[in-house]
Amino acid sequence: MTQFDTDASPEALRVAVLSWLDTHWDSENRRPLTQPIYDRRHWRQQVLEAGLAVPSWPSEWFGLGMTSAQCKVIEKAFAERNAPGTGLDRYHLGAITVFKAGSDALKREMLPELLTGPICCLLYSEPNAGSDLAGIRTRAERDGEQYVINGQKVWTSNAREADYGMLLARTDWDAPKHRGITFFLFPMKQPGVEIRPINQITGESEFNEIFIENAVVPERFMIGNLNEGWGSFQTAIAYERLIMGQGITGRRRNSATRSRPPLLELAEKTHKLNDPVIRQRLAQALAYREVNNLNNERAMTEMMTKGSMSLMSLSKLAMSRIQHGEAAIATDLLGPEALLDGPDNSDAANTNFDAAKAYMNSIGGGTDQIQRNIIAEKVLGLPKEHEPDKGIAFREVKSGTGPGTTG
Amino acid sequence: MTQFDTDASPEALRVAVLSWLDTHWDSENRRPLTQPIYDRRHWRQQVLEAGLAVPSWPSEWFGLGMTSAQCKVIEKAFAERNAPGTGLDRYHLGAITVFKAGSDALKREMLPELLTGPICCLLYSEPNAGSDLAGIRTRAERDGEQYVINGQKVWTSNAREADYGMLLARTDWDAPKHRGITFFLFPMKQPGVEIRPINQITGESEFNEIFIENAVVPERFMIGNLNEGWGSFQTAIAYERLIMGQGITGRRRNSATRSRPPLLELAEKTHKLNDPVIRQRLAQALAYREVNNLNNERAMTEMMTKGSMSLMSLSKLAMSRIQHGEAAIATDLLGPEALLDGPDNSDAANTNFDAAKAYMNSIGGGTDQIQRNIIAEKVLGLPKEHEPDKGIAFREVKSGTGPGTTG
Amino acid sequence: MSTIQESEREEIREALVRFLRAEAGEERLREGMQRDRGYDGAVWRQLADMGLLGITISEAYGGIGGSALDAAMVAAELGRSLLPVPFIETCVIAPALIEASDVAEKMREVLSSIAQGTATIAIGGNATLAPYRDATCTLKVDDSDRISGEVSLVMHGAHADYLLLAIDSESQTRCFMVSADTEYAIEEQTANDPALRPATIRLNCARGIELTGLKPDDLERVRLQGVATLSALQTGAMRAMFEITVDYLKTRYQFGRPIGSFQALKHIAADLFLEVESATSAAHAAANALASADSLAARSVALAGFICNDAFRDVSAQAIQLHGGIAYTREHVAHLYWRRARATLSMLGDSDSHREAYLNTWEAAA
Amino acid sequence: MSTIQESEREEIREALVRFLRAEAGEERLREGMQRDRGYDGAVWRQLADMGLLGITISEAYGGIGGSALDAAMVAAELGRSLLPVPFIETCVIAPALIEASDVAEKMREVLSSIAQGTATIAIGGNATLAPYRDATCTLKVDDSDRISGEVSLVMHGAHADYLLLAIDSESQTRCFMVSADTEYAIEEQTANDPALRPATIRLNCARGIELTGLKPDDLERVRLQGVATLSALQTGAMRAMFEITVDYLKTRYQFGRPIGSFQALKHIAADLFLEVESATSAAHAAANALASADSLAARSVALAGFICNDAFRDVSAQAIQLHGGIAYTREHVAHLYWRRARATLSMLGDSDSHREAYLNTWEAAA
Repeated sequence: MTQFDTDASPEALRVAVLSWLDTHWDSENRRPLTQPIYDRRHWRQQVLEAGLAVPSWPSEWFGLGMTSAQCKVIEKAFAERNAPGTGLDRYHLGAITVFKAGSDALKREMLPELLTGPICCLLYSEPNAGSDLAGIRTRAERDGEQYVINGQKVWTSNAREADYGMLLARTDWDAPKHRGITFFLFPMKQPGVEIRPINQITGESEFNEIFIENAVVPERFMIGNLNEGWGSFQTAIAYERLIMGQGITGRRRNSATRSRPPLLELAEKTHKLNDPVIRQRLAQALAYREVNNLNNERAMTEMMTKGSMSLMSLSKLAMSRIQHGEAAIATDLLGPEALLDGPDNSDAANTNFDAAKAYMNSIGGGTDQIQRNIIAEKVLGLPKEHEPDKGIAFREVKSGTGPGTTG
Repeated sequence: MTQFDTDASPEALRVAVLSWLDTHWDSENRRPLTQPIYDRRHWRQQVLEAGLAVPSWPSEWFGLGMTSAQCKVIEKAFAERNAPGTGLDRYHLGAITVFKAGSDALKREMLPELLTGPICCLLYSEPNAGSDLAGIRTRAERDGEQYVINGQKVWTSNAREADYGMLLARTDWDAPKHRGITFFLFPMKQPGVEIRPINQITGESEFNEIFIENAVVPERFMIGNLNEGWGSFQTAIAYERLIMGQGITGRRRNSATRSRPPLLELAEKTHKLNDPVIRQRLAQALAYREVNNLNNERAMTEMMTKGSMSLMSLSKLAMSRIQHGEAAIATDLLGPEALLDGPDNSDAANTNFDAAKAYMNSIGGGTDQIQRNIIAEKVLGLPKEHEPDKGIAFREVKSGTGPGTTG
Repeated sequence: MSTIQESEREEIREALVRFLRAEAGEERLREGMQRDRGYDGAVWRQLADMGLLGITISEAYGGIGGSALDAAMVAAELGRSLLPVPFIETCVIAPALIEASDVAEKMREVLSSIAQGTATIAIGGNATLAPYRDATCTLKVDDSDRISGEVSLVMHGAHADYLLLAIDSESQTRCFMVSADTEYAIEEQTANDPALRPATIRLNCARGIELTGLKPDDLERVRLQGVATLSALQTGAMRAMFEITVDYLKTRYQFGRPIGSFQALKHIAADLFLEVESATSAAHAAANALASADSLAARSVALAGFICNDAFRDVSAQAIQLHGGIAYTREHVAHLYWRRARATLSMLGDSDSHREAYLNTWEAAA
Repeated sequence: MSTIQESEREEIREALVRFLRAEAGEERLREGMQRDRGYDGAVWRQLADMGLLGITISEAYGGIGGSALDAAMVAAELGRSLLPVPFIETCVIAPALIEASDVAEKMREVLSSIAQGTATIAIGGNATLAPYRDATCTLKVDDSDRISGEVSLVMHGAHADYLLLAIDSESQTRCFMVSADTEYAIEEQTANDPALRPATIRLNCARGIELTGLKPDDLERVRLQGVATLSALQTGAMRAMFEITVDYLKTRYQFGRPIGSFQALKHIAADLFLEVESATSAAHAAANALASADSLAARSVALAGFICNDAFRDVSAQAIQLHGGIAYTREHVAHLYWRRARATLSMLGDSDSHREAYLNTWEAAA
């Protein structure tokens, strides 16, 4: 059926992929051979038709049924030719979620679209649903064959570029909080969707607030079943974590653990490399980074060999002490100069940026406190606390700003 | 009625007390004038009869109705003559509790006895009631005009010397945990009371375990009402805290904050006083001690002037970081020598003792964790957590070893 | 000792609190940060009207003759409000130095302008009493007492009426008052706490009035007064940030309960409370030691120096963490405290150097 | 590289775990601590029967030719059990030194006695590879190669069959094997971890067999093997203490709930878990670097040196705190781990010196 044989040897597969690329891709000019310039949608369409966009998926769903090892061979071949477009089964969160949790009809309708063009953003967090993500108050109300959406989302990146948002909305206020949520593929380009960038303390504005007022989503864009969105969402999140896990190996391979670390250079530049107190702190900081790399290596090995995820959970927590700790040392190294900022003062600007950005790790994607809960409960098996919002109608859950119905 | 006038000037009071002492006490030989050697009960009897044992108590209850300032005058006069026996209204926890919470009959019967002879020990904690002191399982069952006691107590000091124990025992297993407890003045010298010293990690044995099997206490030795012992106990504890608070001023006055601290001497002796890393740690350790002294001074001032206890709560928590921190530095200063112990190696022995003893502060009398809860809830006003044992029959409370009835 | 009684000080404080609440709330603060000076000059003049800018200046020179305790009280409230005014430089360090010199009479008008709020002073240099003394400083005094060279991180340097340059050269510290009328170049610097408006000043054979007759003891005492006042400012700021945080813990709900009911957050709050109270005690002891001319004042000030530096740093850092995402935005006030904390870390000596000084005083003990 | 495959190593480990569980549980451990040696000699002989005492000794000398990874595996399990046997000295440092010397043939019998469990070695001296090298050491070698002087904190010094004395003199390190038949004075020392049985040894013109031909590189490699093995021992011990603690958090109830459901205790446990896993990773990397003769082995070992020192110290200290009163008694096992942690803190270099060494390797990086 396809030109790529799942029974072929890795080398044969590599040759097949390279040969396909050589007939479709101009690796020197980084464009499809049939096109004067690179057009993303056009190229993705070609890759998709060849089954190479999502090679691990079955052939009836746009893929080739390849193993994870075979997918790596394909990725390497693409990399050899500087060609983009494969591995969407690992990176395209929106498509993966629809593939894993969507109905066959939705998959048929939307996967070709998602895999070739649109960017998807995540509409999860809300001002009152941060650590407690399932506490969302954005409401979806049925109106004929569509749902009307009202509410506010926050911490959404790529919102302006996105064609679709993976939206969590509450559809049943009388069910307990996890059981009244529905997951939608929400069209972003419509009236009633207002996007406001968030001014972050780093000076960046990578995230946005999204105000949704009487916007609509067709019922057929529901991912999974009504009120079962939390389960579908977990599927999405599991993939996100896997991607982060794979990110870890990537980082490990790229991190030049044998060359001189920037913090040491800064100590030298600020003439403090001979200060014994600084030396102890530097050593400890470098050590935290090195043991985290070592932990990540063990985590990958354990995941591969024993399927154990327990070490995986440590890296995010460890990164907090690494990032906050390194920024603190750099601040002390700079001394008065740390007051400065801006392009004329790059050491100070970098240090202040890093000091602020460290909160992205210790707060974003689950605070350190939430992360410690997860380690204690999921890995160490310590018992959960009492959950006052468990098993009661969401509209009865205390929110600090009145009952749920006002949200 | 007495020779000590509550309306007298401080100086007149001092003179009166000194004059009484000079006719009753041989300050040079530290004995009553009427006795060849010091006999505690005999002397205390004399002090009690003069009203000077508990001068703040009213005259109908063995005291003189003196103010706290006048009591200090009396204490100073006793100190001038090296005479013991006053201030039992500040230090004798057993007598204070009976005075504050006991019935008139009990007070009449037992206060003269308690104030002249017996030592009282505290029978509060149990193996399964440590941080959760109200979770006691020692049972008191009525049998005619007495109660039969069965259970186990722990962390009792002076148990062997004590004639009476201030006993918390459960008298109603169907009431919520705080409401089924009765407080007794329990005679220690009887069959069925077995005392076993606890071997502590410091090498000391100041505490004991008490095994109580079918021992008895007369009903009239109940302190306060049946099942209302928790309230009476709180009275006792409030006094204990006040005594500790007064201990703070004492310590402050005695601590020679202007002379060279022992840790600095040890650094010099181990030739590490010039190590810049050690110097920073030393400075921080000395600082923790100094700010704690300063906090305690402010705490006393705030208690006196505003009645505020909020700073009072900090000292115990602060002492943990002081004691553990100093022991850690001393350990590092000694290096290999810290492995040693015993009288031949006094620096090592002291350091290892201090390192172990620091747990007495961070665990004993409420762990650091309990102390932080108290600060957060009582001082900062942060909300309490869910309490699963609140309002339910104690026999239904989960104990990890089966329901309460087996305890 | 102060000419101001404790009860008077409390009255002044209450008036100042009322004023700052009304005139320097967060909105006014942010609006002021957009102005040239980084704050609203009207607020500065009103502080003068309340008599607070001359708080440490002798009555003879138009002030009210307060002590380090009084300066600390004002600084703590200014710190709480985050107002980026040059109080420590203009109202504590400069007047103390001028009064200790033998040209105080000659500078009578400057002192009274300070008290009246019509003159602000920016301080630069590499002498120990100068803010950010470890920043770039190439100032030199030639044989004709003319000053040349460059000094950076001079807070509010572009808008000051006088520069106070405190220059260590060889074994001697020399201090000059340079009027803003003098010709010198100013380059404002981009800062992480931009409200402080640091600037690089370049002088070429500039003339100033030298504060002659200053003995090493005078210079050291003025330095201690600067550090003690900064410590007080830090305690006010950290306490405000702490209170905002505790309040948030009580009102923010997640998982159907106030987040302040979570034990881990309670314990962080309890530990921070210990930091805040310890810093308050240390700062008070430092000011008190200076006010009563305690022979161990240097120890108390060194103690306050690092305890307050570190506590402000830790409280403001944890405040962001405890707030979560909301404090990662510029709209929330937390990052303003956090930036101020970072700015003060090396303003008048970093914590390591204060610890070293503190230990030195113990080594000298009998 | 090791002659032992990873799967074999796992089999050996499982057998060792079964053995230690049966023969070195807490009761047997405490009983052994009452004996002269601090442990039951029968257990040592049984370890020999399992082939574990010759684990790093070449097959040619009666061992099984394992690598640093194998020694680490054994040490981790011994650490877990707290058995105070002289494994690192007798089975790692001494044989490595003997084999590196040019008198290995002559010492063939000693090596085989070690493997057979019939000889234990105690090590003293001021050379970097000697345990507690910073303790008192006045050992000197005279022109006739006779050793005089005193060395303290020689673990198990009173019952060893040989003393290995590693003496730094001038620019040279000299190592001697002194038989217990030799005349020297022994004074046992009171210790905070008494099972280690430290002793002071006094020699007066004693003779020994010198381990000649040792190059500085050899000495350094043996030191690294000692540190890596100690790190592994620490990881085993800390993990055992951590597991006991987590188990207690699950089974101890207060306030009607398991104390492990309290968030503050959960968070301490999570942080300790990070320590334990980080130490495990570091110790493994160190052993692996030595086993594969990695050029950066010194960095890996220095890293393991302080990460494991500190983690064992912190885990055992927090274990007592998390247990509360029960662990304040000698009947509870926690204080035994805590004492061992304190004993290992300066056994083969303290954390500060390992950190310094670690940073040095980074400075040397390109």
